[in-house]
Amino acid sequence: MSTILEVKGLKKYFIQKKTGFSWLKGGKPYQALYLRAVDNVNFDIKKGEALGLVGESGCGKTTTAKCIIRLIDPTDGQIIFKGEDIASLPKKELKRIRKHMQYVFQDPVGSLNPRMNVKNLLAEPLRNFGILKDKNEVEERVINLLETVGLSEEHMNKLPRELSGGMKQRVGIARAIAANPEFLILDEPTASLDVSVGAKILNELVDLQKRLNMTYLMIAHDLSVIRYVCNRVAVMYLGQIVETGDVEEIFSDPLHPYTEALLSAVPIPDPWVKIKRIDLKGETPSPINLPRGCRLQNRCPYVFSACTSDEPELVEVKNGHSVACHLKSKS
Amino acid sequence: MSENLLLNVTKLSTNFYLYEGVMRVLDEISFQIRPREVFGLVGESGSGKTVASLSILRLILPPGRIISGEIFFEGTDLLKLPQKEFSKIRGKKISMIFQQSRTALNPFMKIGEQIARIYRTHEGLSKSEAMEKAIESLKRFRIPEAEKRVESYPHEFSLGMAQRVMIAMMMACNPKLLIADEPTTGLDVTTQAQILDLMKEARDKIGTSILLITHDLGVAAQTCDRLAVMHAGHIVEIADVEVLYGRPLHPYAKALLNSIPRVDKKVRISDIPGFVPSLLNPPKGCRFINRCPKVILGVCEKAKPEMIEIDRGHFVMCHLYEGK
Amino acid sequence: MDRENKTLTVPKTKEHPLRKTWRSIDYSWYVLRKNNLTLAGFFMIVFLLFLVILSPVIVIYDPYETDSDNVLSPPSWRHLFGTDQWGRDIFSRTIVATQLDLFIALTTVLASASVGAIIGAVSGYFGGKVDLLMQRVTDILLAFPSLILAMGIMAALGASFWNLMLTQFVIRIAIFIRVARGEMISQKENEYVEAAVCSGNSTSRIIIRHLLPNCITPVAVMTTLNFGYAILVTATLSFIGLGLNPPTAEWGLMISDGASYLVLGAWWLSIPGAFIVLAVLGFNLLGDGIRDLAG
Amino acid sequence: MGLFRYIVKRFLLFIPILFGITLVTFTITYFLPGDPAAVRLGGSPSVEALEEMRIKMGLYKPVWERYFIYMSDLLSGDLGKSYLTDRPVLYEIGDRVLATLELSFVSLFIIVVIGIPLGVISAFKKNSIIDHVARFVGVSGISIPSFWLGLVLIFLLFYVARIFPPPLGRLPPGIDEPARITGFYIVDSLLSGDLETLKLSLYYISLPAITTALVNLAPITRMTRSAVLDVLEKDYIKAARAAGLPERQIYKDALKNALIPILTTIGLSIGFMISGSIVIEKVFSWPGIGLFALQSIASNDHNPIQAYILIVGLTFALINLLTDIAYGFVDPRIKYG
Repeated sequence: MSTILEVKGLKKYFIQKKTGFSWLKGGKPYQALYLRAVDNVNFDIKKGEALGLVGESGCGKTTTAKCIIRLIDPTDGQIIFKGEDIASLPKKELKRIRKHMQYVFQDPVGSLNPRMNVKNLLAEPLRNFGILKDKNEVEERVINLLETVGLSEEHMNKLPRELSGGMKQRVGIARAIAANPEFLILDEPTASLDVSVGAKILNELVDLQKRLNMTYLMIAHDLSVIRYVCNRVAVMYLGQIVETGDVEEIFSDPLHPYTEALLSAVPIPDPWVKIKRIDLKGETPSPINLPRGCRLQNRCPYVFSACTSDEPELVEVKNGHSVACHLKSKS
Repeated sequence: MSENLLLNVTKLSTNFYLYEGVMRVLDEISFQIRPREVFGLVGESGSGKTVASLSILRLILPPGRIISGEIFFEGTDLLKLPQKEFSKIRGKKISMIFQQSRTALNPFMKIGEQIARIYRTHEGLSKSEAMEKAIESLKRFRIPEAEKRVESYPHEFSLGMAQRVMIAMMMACNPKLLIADEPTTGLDVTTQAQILDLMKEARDKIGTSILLITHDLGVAAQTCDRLAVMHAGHIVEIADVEVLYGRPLHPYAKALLNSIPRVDKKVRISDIPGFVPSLLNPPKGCRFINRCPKVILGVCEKAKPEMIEIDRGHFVMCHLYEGK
Repeated sequence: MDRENKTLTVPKTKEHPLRKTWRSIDYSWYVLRKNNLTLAGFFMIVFLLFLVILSPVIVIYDPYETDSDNVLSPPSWRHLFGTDQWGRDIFSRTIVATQLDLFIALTTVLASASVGAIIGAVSGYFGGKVDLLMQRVTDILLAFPSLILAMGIMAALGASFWNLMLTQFVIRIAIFIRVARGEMISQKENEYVEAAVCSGNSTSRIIIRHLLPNCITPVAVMTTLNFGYAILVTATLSFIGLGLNPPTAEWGLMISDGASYLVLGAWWLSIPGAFIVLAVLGFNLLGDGIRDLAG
Repeated sequence: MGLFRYIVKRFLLFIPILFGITLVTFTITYFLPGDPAAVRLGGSPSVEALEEMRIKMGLYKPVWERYFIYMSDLLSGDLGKSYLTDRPVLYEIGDRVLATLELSFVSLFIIVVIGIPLGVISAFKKNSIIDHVARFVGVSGISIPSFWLGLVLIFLLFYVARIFPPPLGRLPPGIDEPARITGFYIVDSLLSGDLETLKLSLYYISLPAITTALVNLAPITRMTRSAVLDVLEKDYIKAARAAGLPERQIYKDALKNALIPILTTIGLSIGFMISGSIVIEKVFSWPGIGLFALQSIASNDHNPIQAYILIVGLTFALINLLTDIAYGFVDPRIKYG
């Protein structure tokens, strides 16, 4: 299998200006604070694979994804998509890339223009990417797309507010696959849906991937969703990937203390299975004031001297299973 | 059995009167909560879970109205109580925590004061006594540096911490019943686990019964003792949590349990076809009829099924089981 | 997955587009009806527009023709609302004034709304230095109560029809810029904009096809609420001598004329005043209704 | 520290607005019709005299220089001279501003005493008869032109019913004004124990004040209503009910949290009353700054017009600044944010 996407040293720092009165004493007029949303992220995705990116809110998953499709310009790093570094591509050329790479948004309400009907929403990528021009052809393809995601012709003239949440999300997926992209970024596609509706979307995503041979980067905070759709997973904490590997491997044998804690906190819909919880104390620190060394040091139950001085690097410990932890990478 | 009940809701119906018509959000629901138990009310959005909880506390605002039913709490019918008497029960014997605790706390008031005035209202304590109790209750729910934090405003807390403050506030008077409406939705899993632990701890130490409203079947499985499944304004099945997950009877409950992916093992999931019916014009008979794989033609569309007890404590509302 | 199920569950109701339009009209009508005040406002405006349309038929006297034998006469069958100090027919003058005042209010408010909305939307979308400058300009314009600003500009330019039009335009453009800018900034944050970027739309297309239609609502509400205020400003300026010049048939001027003969009775000022109240109240009630509908 | 920073920031943002206000007033005066030199000389002066006066007044200097002179005069408190009365504008305005303020304060008092309770009741008893009446009165109030209302009230209550006094200013002709202490007749007559004058001044201020109040009642009532309603729909009110707090306490909370928007509206009302006074003063011959401005416009007297617009603009801007700062004190999210 060939690699379709390779992310190398991706960084995104947001600058927050803090104005104060220090300039009265001859200081700078403002102090620049760096919010390190994504800090040196590396991973790759092979063609036909589904990689899951998990982590808690504010860990930088969505920022990473939006950097990849260049909705956000990265601060540093390389994003090699089909052999071409798109991290510093000028804005004009991005249209060419986006024909092959699409994004499904988390919020089906906010991501569909409330004043455009389904037909126009789906026709946009077809026309803009120059796939179809003829009015009848576009309409035919729109119907075809709607059927692919389990909707039908009658939804074509509806406005988003006339559709249920699940239907809206399916329109979002239909729009993303309209131009036949090879690579799809799914940003929490089921987070805002009811379980029974979410199940349908998940099944359709699995189905689509097989049928159209697509590659997925799927973001989720719900680990069970990742387990259902993905074959590889990367766990993020405070802007960094702390563990990555095959889904089965990581879910059955997590190495990083954070992964362990995260997995143990997921409630299992089965009253007989009781998992022993590994509790992380305290709260996630702010990504503005990060400690030196490991970013989990103030919450980790296994913390030792090396953790406070050096930042652990992502090291492969088993076949394809890498972890960024002083404790595990040494042993 | 009835002497052993804390809350007995019978045939509670709540309607919303809208332009489009009358929305029958709760249609004669009945359930019981025993002392010291965590009772779960699960269902998808639009099933009427939140309206059920707000109805118990009589917090339904127009255009909604409770139209019939009885809610017995420790022997008195809450729906017949005069407003003034009822205020004395709210917050003291029954209280409620909300999904978005940061918006459920008054943004202009220090949290210490917000908790303290509950003590002043219900226990008639003086200002300083109430403040001391407020600090104590924050400590009880593990808010670090409680003495300092009473001076903080709600926006200075993280979501998880704000939820703890809310719990501390609503548990201030050690109520007999705590209604928790999606208390962990929107929180991260690790925070969610901590909050759920706190609530269970409150039940164990203080003996508070909890009515937990959730859409998350994982949370329900790990937290509740008994469970009621709601669909389109009906409670379709009530059972002990092990029984319900082990042997669900109602086709909706079965389908719902089949639709959740699991983190501990790979399972095949399937969805429930169709949609929750509109409550404006619900089907006359069973409200699951359009989605049910086991419809008995000639029966299901005609009459609303009765709630029947299949086993001890296992109730189901489905024509399939009638006469068994 | 069983696809058979789907056809069973999704009800096949293909709605005729006309029916859909009818449904939205029906809903607007319902909102109007539910709120009696809005309905009242609606009828007030309809009534005035009706008078304006009928004016060629009902204005039988030349509003500027004086009649020295018949001054300050109270209402009679010959002169429905009586005559003024020059013997001019007040009924005819009031109807002509209705045309004039409504015309000034509608055109100037619509002009400042459309120009302001576009400036505000563009400046809100792009931000940067031009936006900063725009903000300061609106700040300054909004630093004055609009009546005082209008008075100042009219004093500087002199009372005349076109100066009044210009003044009306200038005093409320800032508020439209601000509303449109604020709406654009909040709409810009919506994910549908990012989605539109992903769908390969150009920036100009995103602004025109995606953002502007979504910014219209608050501007539209603001527009209706401003019609009434514009009428008040015209009348007030004319009353204090800084709007239109006599002998123009205009409500404010007619009141000012009538005020001089208050000792003899209130007829000559109550009729035009009642018309002002009718028009302004009508627009305000309607605007409130539209705001409820939009919100 | 947070609050201090917030206030300083507000003040810094205020400076360009002040600058802008002077720019606007200067521009308006620049375009005013009439030759200031001719007005100043009066009569029919010779061409040479006019030319000399124009040079003396600096009318031939470039625009930016004239603006600079205007600004430096302004900063030293010099608003120029009224050529009509040949006195400094500052004195002329000083003589009249208190009349305007007295009228505004009395009206404000009526508005606050009636409008806010009306809005609160209207919100608490939403959709009740009181609410409908209050809303209708509210929307009518902003739909009636103040000058017309004043004239109608004069006609009905003075000419017909003879209840209220004629629209002839602050006191009937022939009555001496009370010994000047504060400049407010009501206060001065009270302080000097002149009960007769007190009665008369209250009598004479009543009708203009009622007219102003009626017109300005609407925004306050509406804003109070919507602010209180807004708070009442918040989750924390529901939570407070769930916690069993008595209704009285809940209403108190709602009022407290609705205070800021109400305060803002009061501030705005003061601004509107001062600007609306130009019309009311004309109708009631009230000797305030509005009437003075109108007289100056009629006689092309530039400096007083300029000063009037400047003063109203400054007052308006200052009120906005003060309400902004009030927000900072009341809302903890601003203080620490």
